[in-house]
Amino acid sequence: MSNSESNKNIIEAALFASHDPLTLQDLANLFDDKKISKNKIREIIDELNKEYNNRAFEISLVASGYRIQIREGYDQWLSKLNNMPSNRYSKAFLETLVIIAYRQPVTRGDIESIRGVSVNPNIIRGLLEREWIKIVGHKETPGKPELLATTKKFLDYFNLKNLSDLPVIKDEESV
Amino acid sequence: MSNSESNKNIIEAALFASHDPLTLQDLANLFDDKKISKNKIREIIDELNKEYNNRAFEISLVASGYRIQIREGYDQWLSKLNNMPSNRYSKAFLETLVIIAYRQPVTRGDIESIRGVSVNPNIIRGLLEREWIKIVGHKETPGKPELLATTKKFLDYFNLKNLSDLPVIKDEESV
Amino acid sequence: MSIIEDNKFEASVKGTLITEIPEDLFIPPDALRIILEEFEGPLDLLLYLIKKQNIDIMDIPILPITEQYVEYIKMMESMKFELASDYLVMASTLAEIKSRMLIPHDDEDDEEEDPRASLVRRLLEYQKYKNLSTEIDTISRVDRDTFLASGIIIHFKKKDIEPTIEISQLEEIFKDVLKRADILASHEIHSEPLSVRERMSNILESLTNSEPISFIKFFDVTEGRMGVVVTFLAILELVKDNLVEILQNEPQSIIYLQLKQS
Repeated sequence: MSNSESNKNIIEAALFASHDPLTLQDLANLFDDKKISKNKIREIIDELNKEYNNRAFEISLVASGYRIQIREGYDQWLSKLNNMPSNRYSKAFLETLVIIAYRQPVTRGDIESIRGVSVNPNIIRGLLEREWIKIVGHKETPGKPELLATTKKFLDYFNLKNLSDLPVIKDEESV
Repeated sequence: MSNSESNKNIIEAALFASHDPLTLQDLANLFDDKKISKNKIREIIDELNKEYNNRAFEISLVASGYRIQIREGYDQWLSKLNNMPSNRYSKAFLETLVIIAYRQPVTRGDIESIRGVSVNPNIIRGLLEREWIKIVGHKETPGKPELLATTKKFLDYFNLKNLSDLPVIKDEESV
Repeated sequence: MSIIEDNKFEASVKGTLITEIPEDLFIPPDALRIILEEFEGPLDLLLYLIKKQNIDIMDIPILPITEQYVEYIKMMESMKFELASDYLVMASTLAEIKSRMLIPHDDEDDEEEDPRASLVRRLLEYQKYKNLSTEIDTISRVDRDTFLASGIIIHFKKKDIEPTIEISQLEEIFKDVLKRADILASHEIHSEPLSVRERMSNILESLTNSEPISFIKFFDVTEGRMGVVVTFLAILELVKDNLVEILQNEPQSIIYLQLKQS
């Protein structure tokens, strides 16, 4: 396709479109043929952040990489939105959670094959945001999918001391 | 808190923070005390879109409202991100969806008689879970089968504003 | 029209005579399997057979098409496909049309419909949606052609995002009940693990022929935390299986369970 998209815009598109933070390596991988150095990418990110000076968002660096964040001060306004993320638990949300709890560590693919429908990325994101689940590693299969598991916060939420406090489910009737 | 955030930036923040498209009414509700008209909000959206001229994203209007999306043309780059949700659908899935979209409201029986095979319950479930379809009532025939119809979310997904934007049916077509 | 001679068939296709089963019936088993798996049902298979031979859909040579159709479903069976009964129903429909075609036809009797007419209508109808489904597959869509852009709000106060819709309250209640269960836990004698399935059956049983029952009534705090968790999972399972639905008239009001209305 066209090459009219600048490297800067490609990085911008990736950061805004990605559901998870992106590392410099993730961003460098977008340009496999062009070989752009991580330093160059860091420069581009700085440049973008300067351009976002008057915007309500910025690129920020967190533990797992770069992501787009709404600047401080807007939360008071946004709390009026009634469709803010995670203001309800759907059936799909609870089912996904239950599968992660019982089958951990699991990949998205595992969840898909148990539920028979593809996993909504917003659900995983919502669970991660709530810190009920975390990424505990990567499966050694093609694509190295992330392995998901529940957290202590999840147990706290349900007043459980440890996972074995969850009801025992026999294999034939597993979740 | 401070009032340093401009109306424009508040609208911008809301559009980027919301997981669902926002209507003019949703956006107007952010300013309940200030009373900003929908026309004014529409102007601000146009203004923002002008400022996004060199950006990889834009504000676009779909069936359920305004949302920010990455411009077309970045798919070749973004497909390299490994946390992108899968977006390939089986023939059965698409055929079922299309029949519901064009013949709504329909029952499972209607879909079966058009396709000549029984409906896979996972497909209906997947469509309901994605909220691309909903149950709009029950047919007054034995068994009172559910009547299915598409939702705004379905239109949003395909970047459509309303059902009439769907491709036109060509009635007489030879094999 | 077509006639059968020994085990071969002849079909006149727009003037061209075809006298043998096309070669592409004999393709490597693996490839064949993939082709067979691709069919969305008997109508799809028939459309494929018609298209493959460039036959006019308005004038289908029923005899050879029926034979090929039967050939294909035999292959599917031999490959241990779980053949949907729909395929067999179509086979008998074709056989019926075939026999009606063989009945001497009185040319002056215009009122009798071509035995193939109803099948042709179904094929055209199905084809219309099949075409639309490939067309809709090309429309610019989210996560393939365009992507949603978003930013994260991290300064959001916990209170503001506290869920307000029924399921969340359901969990609030769940927490509540767990706490009460904790208080009573000392009375609990260690019992065998309770079965979620068993609990599902019990809940279904009590909802059968009953008015909606308050959600909280299903929790017996004397069973301890384990019993409460089992009940909760059982309810989730029942909701997931579309057997039971959760009702609530307005936020904060009492939550009821009732059997899913079929």
